Amino acid sequence: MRRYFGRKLLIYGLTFFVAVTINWMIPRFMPGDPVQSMLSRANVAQPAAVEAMRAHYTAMFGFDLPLWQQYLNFWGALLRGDLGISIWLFPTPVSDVIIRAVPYTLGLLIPSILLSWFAGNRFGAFAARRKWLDNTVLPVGYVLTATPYMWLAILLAWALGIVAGVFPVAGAYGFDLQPSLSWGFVGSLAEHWFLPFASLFLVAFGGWAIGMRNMIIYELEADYVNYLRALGAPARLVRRYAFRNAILPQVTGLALQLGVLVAGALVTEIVFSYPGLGHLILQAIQNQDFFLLQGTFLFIVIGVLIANFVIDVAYVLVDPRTRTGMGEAA
Amino acid sequence: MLKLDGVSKVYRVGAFGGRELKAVSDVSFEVGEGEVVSLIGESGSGKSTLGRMILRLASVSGGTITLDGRDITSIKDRKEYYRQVQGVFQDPFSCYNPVFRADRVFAMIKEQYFPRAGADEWRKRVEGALESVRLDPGNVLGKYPHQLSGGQLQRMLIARAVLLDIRLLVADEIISMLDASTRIDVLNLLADLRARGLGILFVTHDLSLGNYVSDRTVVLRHGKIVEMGRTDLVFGSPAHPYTRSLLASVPRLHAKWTDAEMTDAVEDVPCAYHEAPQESRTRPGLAEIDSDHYVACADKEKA
Amino acid sequence: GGGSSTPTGPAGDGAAGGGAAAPAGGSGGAFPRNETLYTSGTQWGPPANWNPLREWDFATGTKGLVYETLFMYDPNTDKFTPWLAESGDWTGELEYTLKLRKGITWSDGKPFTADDVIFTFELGKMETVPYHPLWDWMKSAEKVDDYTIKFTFATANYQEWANHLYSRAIVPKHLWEGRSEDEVMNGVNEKPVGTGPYAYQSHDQDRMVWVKRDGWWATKALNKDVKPKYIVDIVNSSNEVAMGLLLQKGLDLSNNFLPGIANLVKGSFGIKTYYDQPPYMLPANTTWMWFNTAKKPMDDKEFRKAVAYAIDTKKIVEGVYGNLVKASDPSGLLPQWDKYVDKNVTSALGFSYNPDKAKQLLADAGYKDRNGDGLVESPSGAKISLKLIVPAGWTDWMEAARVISSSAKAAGIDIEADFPDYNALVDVRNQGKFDLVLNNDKQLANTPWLYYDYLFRLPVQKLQSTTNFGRYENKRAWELTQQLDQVKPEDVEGMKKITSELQKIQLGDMPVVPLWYNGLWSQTTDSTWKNWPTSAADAPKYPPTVWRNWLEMGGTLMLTELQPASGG
Amino acid sequence: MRYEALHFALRNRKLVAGTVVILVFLVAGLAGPLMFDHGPNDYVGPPMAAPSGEFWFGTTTFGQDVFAQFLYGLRATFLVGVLGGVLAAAVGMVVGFVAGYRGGWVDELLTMLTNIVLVLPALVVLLIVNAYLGVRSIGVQALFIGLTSWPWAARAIRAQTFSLRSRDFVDLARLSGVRTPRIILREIAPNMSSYLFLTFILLFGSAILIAASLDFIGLGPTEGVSLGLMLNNAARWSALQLGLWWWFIPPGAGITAIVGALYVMNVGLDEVFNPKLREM
Amino acid sequence: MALNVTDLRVYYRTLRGEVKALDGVTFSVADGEIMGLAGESGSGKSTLAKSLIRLDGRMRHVGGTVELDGAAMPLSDDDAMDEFRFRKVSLIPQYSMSALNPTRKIGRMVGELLDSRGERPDRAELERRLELVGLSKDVLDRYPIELSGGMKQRVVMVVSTLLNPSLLIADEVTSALDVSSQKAVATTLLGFRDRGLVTSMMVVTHDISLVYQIADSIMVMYAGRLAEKAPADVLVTAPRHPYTQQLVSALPEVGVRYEDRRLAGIPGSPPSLLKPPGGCRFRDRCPLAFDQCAEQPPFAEVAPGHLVACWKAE
Ligand SMILES: Nc1ncnc2c1ncn2[C@@H]1O[C@H](COP(=O)(O)OP(=O)(O)OP(=O)(O)O)[C@@H](O)[C@H]1O
Ligand SMILES: Nc1ncnc2c1ncn2[C@@H]1O[C@H](COP(=O)(O)OP(=O)(O)OP(=O)(O)O)[C@@H](O)[C@H]1O
Ligand SMILES: [Mg+2]
Ligand SMILES: [Mg+2]
Ligand code: NI
Repeated sequence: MRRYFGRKLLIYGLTFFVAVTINWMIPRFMPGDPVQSMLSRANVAQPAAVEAMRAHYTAMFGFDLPLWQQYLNFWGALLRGDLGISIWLFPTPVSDVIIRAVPYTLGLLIPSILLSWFAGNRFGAFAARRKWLDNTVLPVGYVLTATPYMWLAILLAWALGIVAGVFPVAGAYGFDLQPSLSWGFVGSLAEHWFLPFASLFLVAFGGWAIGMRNMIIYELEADYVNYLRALGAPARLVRRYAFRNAILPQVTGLALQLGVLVAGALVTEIVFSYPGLGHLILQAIQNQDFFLLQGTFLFIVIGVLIANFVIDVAYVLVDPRTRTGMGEAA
Repeated sequence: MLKLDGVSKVYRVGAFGGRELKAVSDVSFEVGEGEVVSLIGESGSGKSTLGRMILRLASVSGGTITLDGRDITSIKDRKEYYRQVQGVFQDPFSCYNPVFRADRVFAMIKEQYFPRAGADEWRKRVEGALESVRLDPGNVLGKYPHQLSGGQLQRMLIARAVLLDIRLLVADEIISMLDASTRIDVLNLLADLRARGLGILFVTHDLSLGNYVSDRTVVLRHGKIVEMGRTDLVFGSPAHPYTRSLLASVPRLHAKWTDAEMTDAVEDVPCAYHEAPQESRTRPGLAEIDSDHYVACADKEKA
Repeated sequence: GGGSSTPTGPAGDGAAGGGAAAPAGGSGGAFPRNETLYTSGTQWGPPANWNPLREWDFATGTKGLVYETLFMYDPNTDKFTPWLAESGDWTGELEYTLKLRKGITWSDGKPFTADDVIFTFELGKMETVPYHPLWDWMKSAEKVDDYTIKFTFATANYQEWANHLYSRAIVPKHLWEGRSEDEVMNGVNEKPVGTGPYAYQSHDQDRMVWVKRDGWWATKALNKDVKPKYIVDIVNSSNEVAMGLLLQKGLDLSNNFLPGIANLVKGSFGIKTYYDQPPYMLPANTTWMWFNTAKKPMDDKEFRKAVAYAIDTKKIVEGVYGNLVKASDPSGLLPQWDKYVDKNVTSALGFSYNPDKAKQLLADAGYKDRNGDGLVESPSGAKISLKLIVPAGWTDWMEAARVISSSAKAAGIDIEADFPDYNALVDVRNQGKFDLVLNNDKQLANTPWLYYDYLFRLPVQKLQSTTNFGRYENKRAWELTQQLDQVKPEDVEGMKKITSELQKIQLGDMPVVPLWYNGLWSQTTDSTWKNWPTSAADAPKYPPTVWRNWLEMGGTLMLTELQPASGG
Repeated sequence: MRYEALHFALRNRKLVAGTVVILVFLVAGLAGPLMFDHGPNDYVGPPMAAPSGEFWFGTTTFGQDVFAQFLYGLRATFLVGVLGGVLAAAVGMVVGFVAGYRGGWVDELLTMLTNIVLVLPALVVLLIVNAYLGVRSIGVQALFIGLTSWPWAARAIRAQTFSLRSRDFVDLARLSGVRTPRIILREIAPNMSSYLFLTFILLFGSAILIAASLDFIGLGPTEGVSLGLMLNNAARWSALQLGLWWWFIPPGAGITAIVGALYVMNVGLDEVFNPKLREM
Repeated sequence: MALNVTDLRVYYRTLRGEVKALDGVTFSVADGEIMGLAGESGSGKSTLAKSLIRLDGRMRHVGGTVELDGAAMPLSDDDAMDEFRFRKVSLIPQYSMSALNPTRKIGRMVGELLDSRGERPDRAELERRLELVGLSKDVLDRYPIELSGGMKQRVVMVVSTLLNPSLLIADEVTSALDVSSQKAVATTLLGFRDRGLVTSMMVVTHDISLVYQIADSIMVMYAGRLAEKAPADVLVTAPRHPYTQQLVSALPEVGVRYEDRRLAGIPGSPPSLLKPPGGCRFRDRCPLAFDQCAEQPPFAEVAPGHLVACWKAE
């Protein structure tokens, strides 16, 4: 068990190291000088003024140091939780920008991941044992998983937002409100949250439902099922066992899908101008804000790693096979 | 011809090879030309591992295996080695790649060893080999594995080995998957091959089969030799309690297990090791209690 | 979307945070719709600083709503209006005397005096302050009395000075004194204390909220009052979002470029633009196509002219923009500067879309299609294949670049549209490693000198980051530009003489091709606020925008003209 | 056995339906563009026209023919899918085969690599890399998709190889003196061909989805058309607000149909190859 | 009579047609009888065993009846069969190693199983029976993965017989084991019968020597039909059917050596069950075959308890 987690942690540690290194490397070896473009946006008239500012900001971002020093500084800053200063939102620290966006992204991601996972698995298991459901509703599942996140988002925005006018399609809460603990505000939050949530939920739901359906079908072929059936165990019990066992690979599946789901959330946020990390990434890209991009990227990587680790722990807790297997052999 | 000298095998298992598993330890015996040596033992006793080491499918962790005095690991050209030593495995169905025709096993030999042989000439050779294992070439060539019976497949594998003029055949449980009616044919075939001067290492857990074909018998337990020697001696007067209990477990056609046998009382009988004279302990851990009959100490194993 | 479609908070729930954060009168933290002005199109990211010296990224409104300038300038009428200043005059060849308005106070109650103005200008002595170059030709700013300042100059760059007079936001000395250079330039300045009509209320990632402040000096002094109690400036995430909000009346003023808006203006959506027919918008700047004149064959003016004739601007105006923009005058000067255009010069030397003429020019200059691929080679026989770069993601420009590419090819010139990322584009542009590039960095202002400075500035440096991207070297043009700077703004005739010369050079050499005027994108709805500036006879004529650096060109005045739609 | 698979294949409704959809789109993408004498981005019609006899899918704000864009876009979409899918499958196969067959520290190393790439959120990495590199062609896009989406395939293939490696026919091939790469290629891979094919189909589908997301965010190829770019353009030019539904419905529907058909095909194939599932 | 099978026919549906894996078998198993079922691979042994407990999706009950303790078993009605399963007829599967739900503790699983069948779990009895097979009661608190293969097999044996079924079917439970384990399993089975935990038993195997050790009678199948059924001793020493004779003589015994006595196999191979030839199915391989063999010989009693399907067996 300790070995198992040691190993996992090693992988995560290495992944983190690789991610950080890539992250550090890319802007430094790619064409384009962030300071130049920042000043270019500044649109200052006199070339002389520009020169002075350029020197100033280059030193400020540490681009004048030798590369190895920059790399070490990067790590040092990182460990202090300092992700640098956003160019686009100068002079806001990147970490502040991210912290402000994170609640929105988590607010979208966590419910949509968990709910779609639970509902999808329930539904998939349900469909797997009813031929008519399997044949009629499951195609819908396929269509849902095959839908690009943004397209479903666009369709929802168009149909429910623009045409029907039932839901707002931009922002996190009404522009006429300020954050407060009132019903109006919370209602507005929920209203703005619903469509992005729904589009994430639906796509993921389809995927889980199909995955579960296939898992259950395999599981119902397992030897222990045959044995139970031979002993006349009612279908109820068999299904309960099959469901429980089939859900375990789905837990691992959740870990594997996490990256995809996060990516989906990013794209969906963009469609709905939902002020989370996805929105931030897009802006950082469009504004060539390397520091913000780096920060967001790191944040997501860390988030995904932590989530993966949580899932690993959860998996060990629910599957006795891993527990003993690890104790003895692995 | 083939000589194992203190051979051991350690498997590294677990993450990063964290744990060691000693599958075979300090095994020494020989297989001569035209001799059938059966290797007997319960499941997991290391029989297959030994076979695989001889076939160079697994590395040797300790000791040496020599063929005509040459350490087999020093034979750099594996093909050279496999020309002389070949193997046949337990499950004839899994020895064939299910997506290809069964005679691909012959094609592979041609490709690797006789690339220049003409098609007709090769065909004749194959047919000859098939006939030597009493298969009708027309019946088996060009078919997929699932269209052939286990016995046919198993015999084709032997034919394949024969194509190479081998000198030693490692037969790892080659008949346990076969029907009673066909297995005897395969056994008889092995005996015929032996008559042609082929050395055979016959791995089995079925004592009656081992007894049927072999000249000498090696009994393995937990990777160690507990008893070995001439087959008639080992089966006729088993000296080690383990061998005795094995023999007692063998179901016989004309004698039901007695009530005594049903309760495992055999273990109480002391082993023959201590009764053997000191000077007969020529091999480490084994005592020669008769000419060509060795036994290990049961007490030491318990400890 | 947003604003109007959200439910109005239930009345009288007292849960609002209380204190300054809660808008007065709002229930549940909501801004009352009829007191709130919703704007957008100015801010492309969350408000990040309120530092009026960071003229390119302060929260919009920092200058104009909070900090004010000495003068206002109205580009439509070309008139300066004294604002914080009462008057200003050149009292000598190299001496300018400024009188300040009395009775103005900062929002913290401290009086506004000459010290503040002098302090603000002297901040420019810091290297990194954008108006630092002013001190290359300004000698001193001296306090005569509390409301009078005397500026003395080494060189009298009248045009430029006039620009400074309405561009510099005056900051309070008592709060800014003692700030380090880094604080001055890079400080967030969270609690901006200014003289203007609004104060910071709150902000979030997607909005900036200003609240009207009591006791704005102009109410008493000029009888001008801003009507909206709140201004909620919505951060742009995309133009589609802005259009959606506008359609749902969640926005009163959108300063976004909204493709296809013409359809909506014609329809019954209650959306208005400055003009109710093409080009719908006032022009705001010119899109130029720069030739890299340091490279072959762009170093050949005949070739450049041929390219100019080969571009089908009409197709861009109609196809890409759906008539939201207007094709540029050959001089490239904005219509507001029409008086500086020498029509004789432009009619004689001006160009227009004419592929035959382009082919003719090419043929005459020796550019022929030798290999029969329909594209010309240079006189020396070298293959010509040029790249027109436009930043990736600037969709309208990308479309335009494709049109340019195809019309140039039709005339036999191989121009390919290419879309590097903005950073990469800036890099190659500044280093002079491009062939052709589109740019519209220079905005409408009080003086065409700004445009000529942009076109002709010398010397060419290693990095050309803001001007003369084409590395066009013409000493005469640069001398004329400098002379133009030193003509007094009142002396229109004197300016025209020089601009005529410059236009001759420009059109004769064609270092850049002016293509079209980008609009002062602005669309309004009347549902909550009315009396927006339009071309209609009785409507105000201020530029209808809250863009950064445009409030002092009329944006603030527009706010004083607004009236509640429902009488109250 | 082969014929049996074919027999089931032809009778499997899912497989047949999926294949038909894919083929229809493929043919439309390959042959469709030949119908037009204008390019997909040419301004050929009145702006913002609704679908009509002349322009089946209507026109864009510029008067581009949406139907032409759709058909050309199919090409790009298939191309990205195939290139990205093939590359990912190739990398996944190499890593999976080598790790599974070699075992030992090679396996440890490759598994570690796989896990690292696996936990990195691929699309986010792609966003970053694209943003920095300014990837602007379908080929490069496919390259990046291929290089980031292989890990799960590698994992699955590794597991399969692991179980096949211990099958006796592999040993037999070794006893015949066949070398490792050849064993992998000739003995192991053919046994997993159905599995590899399934893997490829899934990678194909996911490559299309990833590419569409990238295009949509504006990190797609700048030249040419793809279904994702059409969505991007539709969004950027306010097709939703202007009610130009014919501009954004077809590309999304096209992607969904193709990817959905691929997935359905995948399940169908699974049922064909896996007798256990056939009974359902 | 515990079990009466009359003319049972069960076919497999396949692409190429129906595989007549069980083509009219009639036999009975008496109370307290342990019957060994032998025959070569593919002769239909497992099909018979499965038919008596649960037909899988491709099996079709074509005809014939099965009576257990006087009650007719509705073979093709899966739900109705549940009444019989576990209580009347039970199974020890070949796959005992994987027959237990890996994610449930054994005790809990057993409890739930009994519960679902409406039986009251009797913990004490369960522990007693575990003890009988040499398992301590704490296996109930373990997950299957925590047990060795042999332990799992014994657990399955206990679970299957918990309701004292009239008929226990053991399908190839020993094939994968080595001799000492084989013996242990076989003696356990015998013990179950002797203690009255099960009434009668059908032990399916292809190892005649093993089944001979514990069975009262042995039945031999050939190509979907019955060849011979006789008391164990009789079948081994004096088989009447030519197939049985050859089969028995092909078995090597400890002590028999190649040099001493060369055994012979049975030449040829069994017919396809897809389109089996009419008449005696062993005809083609039978040294005694004659004209009448074109007709199916009846499975007739030639001596008390000794039934043979061969014209030549008197
Ligand atoms: N590749 C391997 N890695 C790790 N352990 C192994 C490996 N192969 C075999 N072993 C272990 O080595 C021991 C001996 O195995 P081996 O296969 O040689 O036994 P065997 O006598 O052939 O048994 P059987 O009769 O079941 O075939 C067993 O404990 C087995 O688990
Ligand atoms: N699912 C199936 N589909 C089609 N045919 C089958 C199926 N299962 C078994 N058969 C066929 O039915 C016949 C009898 O099979 P069965 O499994 O009963 O034999 P068996 O005597 O148990 O053999 P073994 O000793 O190999 O287990 C064989 O010819 C086999 O090929
Ligand atoms: Mg073995
Ligand atoms: Mg069977
Ligand atoms: Ni001893």
